[in-house]
Parts: sequence; structure tokens; C-alpha cells
Amino acid sequence: MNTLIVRTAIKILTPLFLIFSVYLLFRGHNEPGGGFIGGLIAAMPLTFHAMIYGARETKKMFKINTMVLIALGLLISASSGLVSIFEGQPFMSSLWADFYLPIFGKPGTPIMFDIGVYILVVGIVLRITLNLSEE
Amino acid sequence: MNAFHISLIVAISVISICLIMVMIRFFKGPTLPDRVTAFDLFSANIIGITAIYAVLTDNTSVMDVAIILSLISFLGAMSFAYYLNK
Amino acid sequence: MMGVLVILPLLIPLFAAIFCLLSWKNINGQRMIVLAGSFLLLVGSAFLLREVWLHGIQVMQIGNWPAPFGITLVADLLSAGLLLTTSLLGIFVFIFSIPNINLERKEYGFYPILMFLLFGISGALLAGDIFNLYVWFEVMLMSSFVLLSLGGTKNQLEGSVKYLVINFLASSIFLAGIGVIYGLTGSLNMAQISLLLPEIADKGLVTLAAIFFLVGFGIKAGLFPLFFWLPAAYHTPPSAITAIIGGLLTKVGVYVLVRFFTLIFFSEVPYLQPYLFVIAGLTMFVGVFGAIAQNDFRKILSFSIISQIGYMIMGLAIHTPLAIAAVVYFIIHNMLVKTNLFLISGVVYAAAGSFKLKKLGSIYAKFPFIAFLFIISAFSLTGVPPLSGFWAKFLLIKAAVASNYFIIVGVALVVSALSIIYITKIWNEVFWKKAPDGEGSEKIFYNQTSFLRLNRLLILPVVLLTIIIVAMGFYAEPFLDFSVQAAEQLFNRDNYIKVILRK
Amino acid sequence: MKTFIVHFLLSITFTSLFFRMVEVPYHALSAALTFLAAFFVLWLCIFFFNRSYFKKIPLVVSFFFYFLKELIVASLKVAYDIITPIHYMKPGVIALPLDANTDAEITILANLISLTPGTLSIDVSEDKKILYVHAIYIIDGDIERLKMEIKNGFEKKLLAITR
Amino acid sequence: MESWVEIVSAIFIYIGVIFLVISSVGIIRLPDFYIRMSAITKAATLGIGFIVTGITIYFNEVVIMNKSITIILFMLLTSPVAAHVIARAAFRNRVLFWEKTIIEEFKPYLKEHGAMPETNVDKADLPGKKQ
Amino acid sequence: MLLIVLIGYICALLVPVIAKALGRSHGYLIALVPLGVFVYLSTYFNRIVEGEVISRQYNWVPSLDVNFTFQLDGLSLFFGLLISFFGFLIFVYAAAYMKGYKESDKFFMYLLIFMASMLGLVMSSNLIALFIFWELTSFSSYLLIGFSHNAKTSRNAALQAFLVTASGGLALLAGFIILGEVTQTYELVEILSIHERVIDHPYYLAIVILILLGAFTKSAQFPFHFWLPNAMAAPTPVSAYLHSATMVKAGIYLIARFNPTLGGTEIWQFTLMIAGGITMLLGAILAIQHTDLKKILAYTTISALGILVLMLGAGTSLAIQSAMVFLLAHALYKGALFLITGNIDKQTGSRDVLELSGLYKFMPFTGVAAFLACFSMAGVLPFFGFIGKELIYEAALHATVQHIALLVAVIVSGVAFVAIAIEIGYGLFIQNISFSERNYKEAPVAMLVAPVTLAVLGLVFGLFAGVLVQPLLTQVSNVVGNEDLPLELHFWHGFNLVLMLSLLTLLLGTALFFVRKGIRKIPLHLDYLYNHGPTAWYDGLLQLIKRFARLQTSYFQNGYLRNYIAVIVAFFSFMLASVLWQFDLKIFPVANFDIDNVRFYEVIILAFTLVAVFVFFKTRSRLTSIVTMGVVGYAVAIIFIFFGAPDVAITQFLIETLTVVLFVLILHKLPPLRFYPLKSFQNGLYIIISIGFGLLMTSVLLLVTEHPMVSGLKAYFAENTYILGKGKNAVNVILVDFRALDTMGEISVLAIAAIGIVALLKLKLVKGKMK
Amino acid sequence: MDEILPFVVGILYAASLYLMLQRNFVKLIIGLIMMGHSTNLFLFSVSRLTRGAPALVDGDAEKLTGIFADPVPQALILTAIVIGFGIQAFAIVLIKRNYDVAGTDDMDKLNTTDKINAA
Repeated sequence: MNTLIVRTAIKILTPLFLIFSVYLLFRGHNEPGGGFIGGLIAAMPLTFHAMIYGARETKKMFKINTMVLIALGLLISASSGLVSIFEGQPFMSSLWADFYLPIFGKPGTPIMFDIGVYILVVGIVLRITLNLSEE
Repeated sequence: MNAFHISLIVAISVISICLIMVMIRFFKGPTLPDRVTAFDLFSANIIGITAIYAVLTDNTSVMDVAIILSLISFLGAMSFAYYLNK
Repeated sequence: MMGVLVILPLLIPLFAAIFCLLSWKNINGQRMIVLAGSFLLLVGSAFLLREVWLHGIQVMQIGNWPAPFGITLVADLLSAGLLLTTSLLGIFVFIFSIPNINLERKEYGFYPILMFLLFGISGALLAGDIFNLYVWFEVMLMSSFVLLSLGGTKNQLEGSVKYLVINFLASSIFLAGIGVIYGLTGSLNMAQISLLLPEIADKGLVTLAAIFFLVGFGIKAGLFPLFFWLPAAYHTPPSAITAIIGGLLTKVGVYVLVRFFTLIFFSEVPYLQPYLFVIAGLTMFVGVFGAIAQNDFRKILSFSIISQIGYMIMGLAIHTPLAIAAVVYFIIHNMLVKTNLFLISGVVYAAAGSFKLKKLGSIYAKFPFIAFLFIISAFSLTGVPPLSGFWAKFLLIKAAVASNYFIIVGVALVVSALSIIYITKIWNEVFWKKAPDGEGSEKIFYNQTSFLRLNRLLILPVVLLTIIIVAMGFYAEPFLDFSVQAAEQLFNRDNYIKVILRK
Repeated sequence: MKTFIVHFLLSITFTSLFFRMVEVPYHALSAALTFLAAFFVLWLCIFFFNRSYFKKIPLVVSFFFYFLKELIVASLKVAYDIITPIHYMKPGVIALPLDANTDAEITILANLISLTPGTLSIDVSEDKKILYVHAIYIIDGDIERLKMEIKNGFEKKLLAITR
Repeated sequence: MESWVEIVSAIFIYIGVIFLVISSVGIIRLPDFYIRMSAITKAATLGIGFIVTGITIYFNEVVIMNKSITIILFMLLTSPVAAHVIARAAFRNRVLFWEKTIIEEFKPYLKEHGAMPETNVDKADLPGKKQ
Repeated sequence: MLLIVLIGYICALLVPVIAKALGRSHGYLIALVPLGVFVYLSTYFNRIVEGEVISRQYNWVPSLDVNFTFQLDGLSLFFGLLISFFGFLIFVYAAAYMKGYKESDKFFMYLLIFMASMLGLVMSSNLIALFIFWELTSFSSYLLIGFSHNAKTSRNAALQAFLVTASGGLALLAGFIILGEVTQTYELVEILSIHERVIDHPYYLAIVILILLGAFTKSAQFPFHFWLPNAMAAPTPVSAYLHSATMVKAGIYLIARFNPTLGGTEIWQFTLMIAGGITMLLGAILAIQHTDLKKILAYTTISALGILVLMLGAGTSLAIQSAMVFLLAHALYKGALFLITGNIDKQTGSRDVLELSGLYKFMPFTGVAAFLACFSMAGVLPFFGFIGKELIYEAALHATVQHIALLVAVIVSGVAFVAIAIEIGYGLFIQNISFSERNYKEAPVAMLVAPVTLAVLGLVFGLFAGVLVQPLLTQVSNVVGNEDLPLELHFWHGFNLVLMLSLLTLLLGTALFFVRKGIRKIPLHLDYLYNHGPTAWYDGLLQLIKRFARLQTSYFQNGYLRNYIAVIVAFFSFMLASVLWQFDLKIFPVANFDIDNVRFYEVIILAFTLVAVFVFFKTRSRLTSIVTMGVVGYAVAIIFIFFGAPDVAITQFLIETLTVVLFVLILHKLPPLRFYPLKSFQNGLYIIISIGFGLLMTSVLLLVTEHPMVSGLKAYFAENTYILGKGKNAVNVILVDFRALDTMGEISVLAIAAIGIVALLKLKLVKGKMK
Repeated sequence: MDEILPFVVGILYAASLYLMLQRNFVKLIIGLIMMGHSTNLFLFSVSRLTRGAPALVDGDAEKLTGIFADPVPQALILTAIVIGFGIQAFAIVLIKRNYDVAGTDDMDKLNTTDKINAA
């Protein structure tokens, strides 16, 4: 497994996957994709990175603390619902900004929610696979 | 439904028949790498089906499935290889 | 801030869990967070109950989407009452867990998962949407899987496998049931479904759907031919975990059965009634016989859960407001008592170092206070008056007699009598019997005072729970009144639908 | 090479954004023009800093077409063999001595070889000197000829680009 | 056929399909694993490339073009790596070469890695046999 | 009035505190509680005797009509006085008796609880409240019988007594509830006023049987008598208090209390008479057979209880009066005798009549008390026992039915009583069969007060029956008989048939005493009866329950997960099938099968899935299974693509790949896929269950899709996905906006799973400790 | 297709159940996963199938019109798949740990805790 070709390939592929996953995340609201799918795509190369280079190496390289990722993801998702409570509306009512950002689209709490999902999924998949490949 | 669509349906059907052939290899084996290869080809065929299906239904969003499939189909092979090396 | 109280029981444990995850390495910090969280949860659910009591059913439309389209959270008397009970148990079990759960387990996330469990239970109690209910159930189950297997001892793992597989099966059936309901009505909102289902001409289809839910939740509740996972798993983890899982989860299953068969499958009950009666009777019998056969403190209690579930199903089968009131009272009583008994088993373990009846003994002589605590809960369980169990059984039997179901009354009474056997078995073997010599004896504290002083946090929740149980028996009127009101609210379907759908 | 890929991707992104944001009716020709324009601008940026880049573009293009030709020819060869009942193939494993020495070069070369039907790079030796290639058509068992073909074809052209 | 776009795209798609068919037939017919590996998966890649190109021509939209390029790019990047990895894993697991294969140059390497396959085909399932 | 009941409980809770403060002699202080109650109750004496009925109602659970309704009439006061007075004496006695015991504070606690419950029982006139006190007496007696909890026999006896009485109690509860449903009230007074309606009601029989079951178990009537002798494992004060004077009389009280309401019918009378008669004779016979003093007394108690039931069953006012008089007489002498037994036991360490003799020399005061009690028991002239017996004979003579048989039966038991009285009075204390040099001491004063008082009272009441006892007992029998009849008690009625019968009884009894050794041998043959009697039934039943429990538990809870799954699914399939059958649903509605609607490639994909499924069963390689699993997952994903669900398909692909990765990461640590064979029968069964399950799911699916569906949700989301949800992908908008809470839960599940998986992998405790 | 898919679902259910009834750990897990697939397909087809038209709003339109697949069951299935994945992942690791501890992959060996006189 640990051959030169694979190692080099995974180095090239990892950023590609990551970029692509972010792209999937942001366009999820309008076309197939979304936080969950994006998160999985982002976690996949890191998983293989860990399988090839070893989990320790991967953690060091990408500076990942999976637990923080999980907590952060949950926090962002849950907080996106809280925003509307402070506005006096029921939990998780969607609030949208009145301007567009390029690529990003229209910012709003559902997008924030999706970002939370993305981060969380990355955290979860990595937490599972990194620990498994450490075994 | 015009001739183009019919030809597309024929194309999908042909690829489906390819799937059957892949399945035969999958059945026969005899070794595990053979099966993994079959699996690889299987996903390639699925990408093909998906892509043609996008044209058939005039629906571009199905293409996204093909993209992601093309991205991840090799991961299966990678993980099996990982296993075989262990 | 309309109805923000409804969401609080969800948000508080969720955020507590998140903060616990953020302070992953800091066990003391986690403890403070959970303490605050469970206390806030208690306060929040108390206020929610007050609100529901004063102003009727409380509704929150998540995301401000109108009722049948978005997700609805509903708090009626039943769910608010159970929520309060849950949060009460949550804080007690938390206190108990401080000394009971060892540090290693805490380092691997006991606290956040406890919070997630409460999160799931709160959600399941408040859900007004069948798919949402499924999600909460999964949150609850996943947490319980983790809690059960936390620590990874051989028994735990073995129990967890059975627990997981069978509950996954249950979830699958439940999910398929959701599919059937959606396929029939095109809706997921309970109120809407309750409105649409009677319009379906083919009653057989609706009954089919009802079967999916009956079996799906029957597994989770532990009905007769579906309970096997329960005794296989509940006796394996540490006591605090057994207490919270054993005390709560099956009752949530029963809660959902009650909710479904009063709200959605109201008109299917006559058809299912004979089945329900048979199931109820057999559940009681099998449970009580199982408990009699076992030789382990917690296994006996696990089987007795099944037996008690039988009573609740009996009430469901009778299906009159009085019977449902009995079920409501029974659920609350059983949650408290069963949790307390499991906690006491943990105290006994702390004192004598075993759960095996053979290895235990002399607790009565050495720790009369523990014995006193036990006997109140235990005999409350068997229904010795005027403790809380008596009122539950009394109401049930009264309801059954009022509807002329005499056979099930007979069964219930015989099972009640039989339940004395297993409770006295524990009492005889653990408390009265002279302790056998030999192994495990090094753990025994010879002095009650020193034991109590060293294990204050173990005893405190048990004492408080016992006080509540005693109060529930001696001061039963408000509880009974509450149950009756809750049952009436459950039977007043039109009001429920009106409040939710705003029609 | 790296810069080229980055520029290529950037240009594509720009093209797609351009057509999405600006309400211009899409046409293949205009898309190609936009792409080229974007590429040109990027290239202009780099032009003043690195001259070899400019020279390499024709190399890259020709390499691309060479590769395509190889791909199709080999494919047809294999296809013919598959469809006809008799196997004409003469498989074997060859040890290809490498001139390429960076990881990226070796990887790209190996992948290109793998991508061509009929050849498959199995492994690189530990010292990165030898690439083992499994080939189907070793004509008359002449291993050296095949080696030379690969070395003069893929490797040479590739190294011309990367160095 | 309404327009030349449809005709052209259909042609491309069919070329692609034919490549897929060839590889599928090949996976059944070819004698050993390595040959299949070298011959087949690449043909599939090519086939998909053609199909996707045909689709791009049909839709004639930039979005689709992007998607097609992405697919082709990903295929080009991933499939050789996969093929390499599987092949390497295969000989390490003593999947045998076809009897006519010339492996003279490979033998020292195989010996070095303790994976010296015989030349006739063994039908046994690998992992099962390994233990 | 609530206070009278409550004070017992309150004091019970205070006992441990008092015990700590006072040390060993706390028993005397506690004895003040019953004394106080006695004094307080006595203040009502005059009012009650005049026929007044005092009642108080304290609301408890008014919504269920369960309240503390206390009613003090003749019957209640009689029992109340009895209980409190005995309580006082017993407490004093026990204070001395229990000195050596470690847990004496608990003893007093339980005893107080018992006393309070008993008081509550006799004073409640609300059925449910009465039941509650009823069960509390059972409960406290359980704790008291098992007081010497280290001994297995005493634990078993406690369980037996509790099981029998509590089961009876449950029957009683059912009876009460049915009665309550019939009359729509739980207030005895109100029930009494409409008792005709009860008697005519179809449920009358059930009510009578259930209530009598309760009473019989408590009062140790045949066939539930067996627990009483075993309960003698309790300390002697308990036996004296509970098992002779008070608790066992609770059943009698219940029958007496319900006599006006339910009585007067043939069912009522015959049930009581038959049960009472058998119990009486059985008790008498068994009493002679035994040599353990406490057992003897227990059996005579049973016999006496039989007489009481019999008399209550006879139903004439005379019979009722006689029963009440005898009840008092019996309580006095039996209490005394039990306490005397306790003294003997304590001082000599033995209770066997064959071993003991000539005790008068050592324990004169005990002896005197014993003589007095025995005279009363034997029914010798001026003693109160005599009056009781006289009345019984008279009642039997004047009974409406079967008076000859009644009379004979009563006389037989009377004879046995005489014999036993002589046995105790003469055999133990005077007859001197010296086995060895013995030196016993007289019991301490505190232990003498109670027996002597009781024994003397037996004499005093006999002498001054008309003055001391008559007024209250008149009221009592009036309450029970529900009519006003004067009761006249004299010890001298003149020479009449009854006196003759009494004399005859005495003579026969004396004769029996002399031939008792011979008779003791005879009942050995009764062992057969005993071994196969109710005791054996109880033991057998308990064993059967235990064995059955083990059997069924190891059958159902057999540890095999596959069996669990099979049973669960079989049950589910059965329920589905029964619904399909009952509602006559067509299982495969394929009438409008539209072949045009099927695409070739779709069929191939599906066929593909099935082929993959069958690879599972064929393969022996774990990796092949995993690959196949991937194939199935991909095929399912293609179906999602075909039917317009790209998001789902993508997710499915990704999850499938991830699952494969997970599998692969741990798979190499698992052994190769071994095939564990199943028994062919089991295998066949599993195949049938699986296929049945599959078929049923298919038919459900077909049935449901046959049904037309209009989804309001679909239309709404079509409208609003973009306008309100600001997104074009409806699925994603639903996930993150319309139903975001689901997603919230879903990601929580994932987070929990991740934590759990890591904990599983990393945390490996062995038996709760880190290895 | 509406007529064929139910049979496939049924066969998948039957197969997954039969796998779960086997004694081997791995088969049990695969059975679990297949049961998840079956349920998802059940949910998918019970809410009616629509060929080839995802619930996506077209470029300029504001509403979904014409024939399109019901997005609700899709959302439900997505959630169910993810939850199922969580449980399956946990199950896989659980089984592995069980193998570590028990030293066997035979489900029948995991019956000690249910024994009445378990150690």
C-alpha cells in the first residue's frame, strides 16, 4: 500500500477532494450536495491519508482534533437554530441576509446549519477511521 | 420520444448487459483481486449508465452522481488493496 | 417568545452535551456542565408542566413552518409529566454516577452521552411528527448502545450486541411503518394523520400500519415475544447506566404506544384488543416467571420491568380514560421505582461487591438504612399499599372491572402475588440472609455510618427518590388527578388536532 | 507543470462563473474563447517571471495528443484481441529503468503507462530506479524494444515538460 | 434525428458504450488477472470519457462541460492509481500469472518480496487460504 | 381519630431514635403508645355502649373515593380496645423478652406499625382504606415473622405467611373493587344501605368468594391454615399478639363487618360453615398430634378460628353473640398461653411438651397464670371461657340448619381443647417426670405482668361478665347482626342441656388427655394427609412455580440471538398475516400489472441485486461478502438515481464506500468466514420465517401502493422550496430548513456513534477496572 | 417498476433476515446493513415512484411544476441512511470488540449472560 505512486497520488488528490467537498457544500442548497455529502467527501482522502501514512502523521499534518470538530459542528448547527429564538421566532426559523456573496450564495441560517453538518461529519468520519487505523 | 431517446435507452440496456457480464466475473472469481476488478468495472459501468440517464431524462443534476462516483469508486479498490496488503 | 418552553428540554441537554464535548479532557468541567444542564432541564420541564397545566397543550412549530409541513413539538400533560420525571431521574442518576462510574468511563464520554440520552428522550416525548419521533428514538437508542457498551467488559459487549441488533430490527420495522403511514396519508404530522386515517375506507390497511407500530414499539417497550434484548443487556453495565436505561427507555416505548393508540390508531384498538390482552397477560407472566427464575439482583429487576410493562399494556388494551390514566400513573411510578431499585442495587454493590444473590447477604443487619430504602421501593413495586405501586394497580384493576374484563384482572392479580416471590427472593437473599464467607468480603464495609459517610453521593439520590416514591403513594391525589387529566387530554383528540393544526 | 494545472483549473472556474453570473447565452465557441482569454491573462501574469512556461505549452499540447493517440491505438489493439476468438497477446513483465527521479515525475509516468490499455505499472523499486511494467503485447518476446518505446515515448516527452 | 448535435453526441456515446462493452467482454474472456487489469479498466475509462463528451455536446452548456471535465479528470487521476494498487496487492498475494507470461525480469523482485508465484492458475480463494 | 392510627406510624418512625437515646429499656417507653390509645378509646366507651356511632372522614384521594373514613361503632371499639390493650401488654412483655436481641428497635418498630395498621383496619369504613391497612398488617407480619432472619426456616415461614395473606389480600382487593363498581361507592355505610342490590347482583357470588378468600387466608381457614403454625417461627410476643389475638382475628372481623352487607344468603352461610367446620376439626386433631407447645397453640388457634367462622356462618343472632364472646375469651386465654410459652421457652430453652414437666416448682407465677388460662380454655365453670363455650353450644343447638352435626363438631373441638388445657396446665407444670437435675428460674416481672393479667382477666370477666363485658358485646353483636338484640351473659344458667354438654366435654377431654399418647401415635398415620394436604400443595406449587419459571426462562431467554430475532420476526409476520386474513386483503394485487411501465435496464439492475444477494449465501470469503455488499448498495443507489433521487443516491454511494472502508479497516482482525452449521430443522424454520417475512413485506408494499395517495407535503414543498426556503434543491431544503430538527437529531446520532466507537476501541475494562 | 420493486424489497428483506439468523458475526452485520437497504427501498417505493425527475427547481422557475419525485421520502431516507450508518458503524466495531474478547466469531457462543446461573 505504501508505495511511491499511491503516496504521491494521495497528496495530489487530497486538496482536490477538499476543494470539491467545499464546492458541494455550498451548492447543496440548489443542486445535489450539501453538508453531509460534502463532509463525507472531505473526510475520505484524509481517511486514506491516514491509512497510508498512519493516523499520527495525518493528525499532525492537518492539525486535526476530531473531538473539537465534532463539538464545533454540533455547536454551529445548534446555534444556527438559536439565532431565530433571539429574534423571537420559533427554534430553527430560517433567517436570510438580503445580499448575495459570490460562489457562497445567499447567507442564511440554513447555510450555517449545513456548514455545521459539514464540519461535524468530517470530525466524525475522521474520528472513527483514524482511531480504527491506529489499531 | 424520438429516435435519439430510443438509442439512449438501447445504450443503457447494453451497458446493463455489460453489468451482467461483470457479474459473471464477480461470481467466477477465482481470486479476490478479480472480484475487486469486477467491482471497479462495475462502478465504471454505473457511471456510464448514470451519465446516459442524465441525457435520457434531460436532467443535468444526475451528472453530479457520476462525478462523485468517479471520485470515490477508486476508494473501494484502495481499501481492498489495503486489506490485501495487511 | 411563544412556546419557547417547549424547546428548552431539547436545547438544554443538547448544549450541555456540546459543551461537554468541547471540554473533552476536563472531567471536572464536564461534571459542572452536566450538573448545571440537568438542573436547568429539571427547572425547564417543571415550568413546561406548569404551563401545560395552566394553559393546555403547548406547541412549537420548528422553523415557523405551519403545522403539517414542518416539524411540530407538542407538550401535553402526558409528555410534560414524563419529561419532568425524566429530568428528575436524570439529575438523580447524574449524582449517583459521580462516584458510581469510574474515571475511565468518564474520560471516554459518559457525561456527554448521558446528556444526549436525555436529549433523545426529551425529543421522543415532545415529538409531534412520526419521523421526528424516529429520529429521537435513534438518538436515544444510540446513546443507550454507547452507554451499555461503555467500558467494554465481556458481558457488556455481549449484551450490547443483542440489544443493538434487536433494536435495529425494531427501528427498521418502525421506519417501514412510517413509510406505510406516509404512503396512505401523505403526511407525517401526528395530528394530521389522526385526521386523515379515519377517512381511509380500507380499514385493513390502517390496521396493517398499526401492526408495524405495535411491533416496532413493542420491541422497544419489551412486550412478550419481543423483549429478549432487555434481560440480555440491562444487567451488564454499571448501575447508574442500568438505572437510567432500565428506568426510562422501555417506558418511552410504552409512552409512544399510548400516544399512537389514543391519537392515531384510535379506531383500530377494538380489533387489536384481544391481541393486546393476550400480549399483556403473557408479558406479565413471562416477566414475573423470568424474575423468579433469576439469581442476580439486576436480572431479577430486568425481568420485573417486563412484567410491569405487561400491566401498562393491559391498561392500553382496556383503553378507557380511566385505564389510560392508570397507565400514565403506572409509567411515572415505574420510572421512579425501577430507577431507584437499580440505584439501590448499585449501592448494595458498593457495599458488598456483587450482584449475585449467592454472594450477597447480611445487608439488613449491617446496613439497615439501605434495607429500609430498598424495602420501600421494592414493595412499592409489588403494589403494597399505600405505596405508589398500589395506586397504579388499583386504578388498573378498577378500570378493568369497570369494563368487565375479568380474566385480565385475574391474571394481573395472580402476577401481583407472584411478584411477591421475586421481591422477597431479593429481600431474603440479599438483605436477610447471612452473608456467605469468602470472596468479595474485602469490599464489605463493616460499619453503616462509615459507609454512608463515604458514599454520600450514592445514597443521596436514592433517599430523594424514595421520598418522592413515598410521597407519590401517601399524597397520591395530585398525581392521580394529573394522570386522570392527562388521560382525558389524550382522549380529547379533537382538541389536540385543533391546537396543532390551528383549525 | 504544476502552474499549468493550476492555471487550467482557474480558467475553467472563471469560465463557469462568468457564464453563471453574466447573463450571456452560452455557446461552445464563446466558452472556449472565454477560457482562452482567462488562460491568456493568467499566462501573461506569469510570462514576465518565467519564460520556459511559454515554451512548454506546445509541448504539453502535443503530449496530450500523443497520449490520446496512444490510448486509442492501444485500445483498438486490445479490443480487437478481445473480440476475436484467438488471443494474440504475449504478456510479460518488464523492468523499466527510470530516468525520471522526482516522485511526481515517477507517479505521472507510472499513471500514464497504466492509463494506456495494454500496459500496467505494477511497482516501483525501493530505490526509485526501476519501474516494473506489465505489458500485454511484447512482440516476439523483444522486451528491450518495448522498453525503448516507452522510454522514447512517454518518458522523454514528459521529462521535456517537467524539466 | 433532429439535429446534428444529437447525431454527433449519439455517435460519441455509442463509441463510449462500445468501449464499455469491450471491457466487459474482456473481463470474461481474458486469461489472467493482470492481463484483464491492463486491458480492461482503462478501456472503461476511455468509454466513460467518450460518453461524457457526447453528453457535453448534447447539452451544450457550460455547467455540463464543467461536470464532464471533472468526471474525466477524476477518472484520469484515480483509475491508474487504483489499477496499480490492485495489481500490486494481487502479486503480493500470489495471484498467479498466465502461463505464457514472461516474468524473467520480475523474478528477482518477487523473490525479494517473498511472493513467487507458480505459473499455473490456482483457483483457491486467497484470503481464506492464507490463514 | 386519624391521630390514633397515625400515632402508631409516627412513633414507629421515631423508634430508632428513641432506641438510641434510651438504650435497652426503650420498649417500656414505647408501651405507652398502646396504653395511650387504649385510654383514649376507653373514653368513647360510654357513648358507644349507648349505641352511638362516631364517624370522621379525612379526605385522602377523593377523586377515587378513597378516603380515611373512620367509624367507631361497637365492633370497632371492641376490636380497638382489644388491640390496644393487648398491644400494651405485649409491648411490656416484649420489652423484657427482646432484651437479648440485637435488632430490638426494629422489632418494636414493626410491632407498632402492625398495631397501628390493625387499628386502622378495624376503624376504617372505607373499603380501600380498609384494604390498605389490611395489607399493611400482612406486610408488617412478614417483617415480624422473619425477624430472626438468619434462619432459613423463619425466612421461609415469613414468605409463606406473606404470600398466602397477601394473595388473599389481592383477592380481597378485587372483591372490593367489584363491590365498588356494583355500588358505585367505597363507603361501607352507603353500601350497607343498598345491600339488597348487592345481593341480587350477578356479581354477588364473585364478590363473596373474593372477600371470603381474603378473610380465610388471613384467619387461617382451611385450606389456607398451614401458614399459621409455620409462622410460629416468629418471636413469641409476635405469636401471642398477631397469631392469636389480633391479626388472625382480622379475617373474623372482616366477616363480621360484612355480615350485614353480604350475609344472610345461603352461599354466605354454607361457605362459612363448611370452611369453619373443617378448620375447626382439623385444628383440633392436629393440635393433639403435636408436641411443640407453640405448634399446639397454633393449631388450637386455628380450631378456635374455625369455631368463630362457623358461628358467624350459622348466622343466628345467638350464634353471632356466641362468636363474639368466644372471640374475647379465646384472645384472653390464648394470649396468656402464648406468653407463658414464651416464658418457658426463654427460661428452659425448650418448647416440647414431652421434655418439660414440673415447672411449677421453678416458675410459680407463670404456673398460676397457666392454670387460670387453662381453666378458661377448658371452659371450667366461673371462667370466661366457660361462658363462651356455653353460648356456642347453645347457638349450635338452636342453629337453623344442621344443628346436630354442628353440635357434634363443636363438642369434638371442645374435647380437644380440654385435653390440651390439661396437657399444659397439668402436664407441664404439675406432673413431675424428672429427666435430670434441672434448675430453672422464674421469668422477670415484666414478662409476668402480661400473662398474669390476661389469665386473671379470664377469671374476672367470667365472674363479672354481665357488668364488664355485656354492654360492649351487645353493641358488637348488634352491629354484626344488624339488629337490636339484648345479650345476657351469666356464668350460671342453671342445669340444662348445655351444662350437661359442657360437663361431658370436660370428661371426654380428661379421658383424651390420658390416652393422648396412644392418640399421638394414630395421627402419625395422618402424616399422609398432612404431607399431601395444603402445606404440600403450597410447597408443591412454589416448587412448581420455581421450576416452571426456570424452564420457561431458559426456554425463552436462551441466549441465542438468532432465536430471539426469529421469534420476533415470526410474531410480526403472524400479526401482519392475521390482519391480512381477517380483513380479507388481496395479498398480491397484480391485476393492473403494466408491462410497458417496466424498463429493461431497471429489471437488469434489480436482477443484479438479487444475484448479489445470492452470492452471500454461496461465498466463504469475508471480503467477497463485503464486495457483494458494496454491489448491493450500489445497485440500490442506482434505483435511487432512476427514480429521481440524486441526493439519496450520492449519499448511498458515499456511505456504502465508507462502510466498506470501515469493514476493511477491521476485517483483517477477524478470522476467515467460517461457516457454522445450523440444525437442518432450524435452518428450514429460519428459511420459512425469512421467506414469509419477505412475502408479507412485499404484499404490504403492494397493498399500500394500490391505495391512492395525495401528499399535501409534496405540493407544499413544490410551492415553497424556492420562495420560502430560498433553495432549489427541495430535498436539501427539507433537510436543512423544513425538517432541520431531524437533521439535528441525525447528526447527534452520528456524534454519539463516533464517541461510542472510540470508547469501544480504546476503553477496555475488565470487570469494571482498568486492566 | 412499481410492480417489480416490491418483490425485490421482499427478497432483500428475506435475505437480510436469513443472514441475520446465521451464526457468524460478519453475516449478522451484513444482514443488518442489508436490512437497512431494504427498509430504505421500502420507504422509497411505498411513497410512490416517479421516474427520472428529481425535485429540483429549474433554473429560472420559482416553483416545482409538472412531474417530479416526492422530496419528502427522499429526505426521510437520507436521514435514515445516515442514522443507519451510525448504527452500522457502531455495530461493526462492536462485533470486532466482541471477537477480541470472546475469541470466536460464532454468535452462539455469546449466550453466557443470559444463562440463569451465569458466572
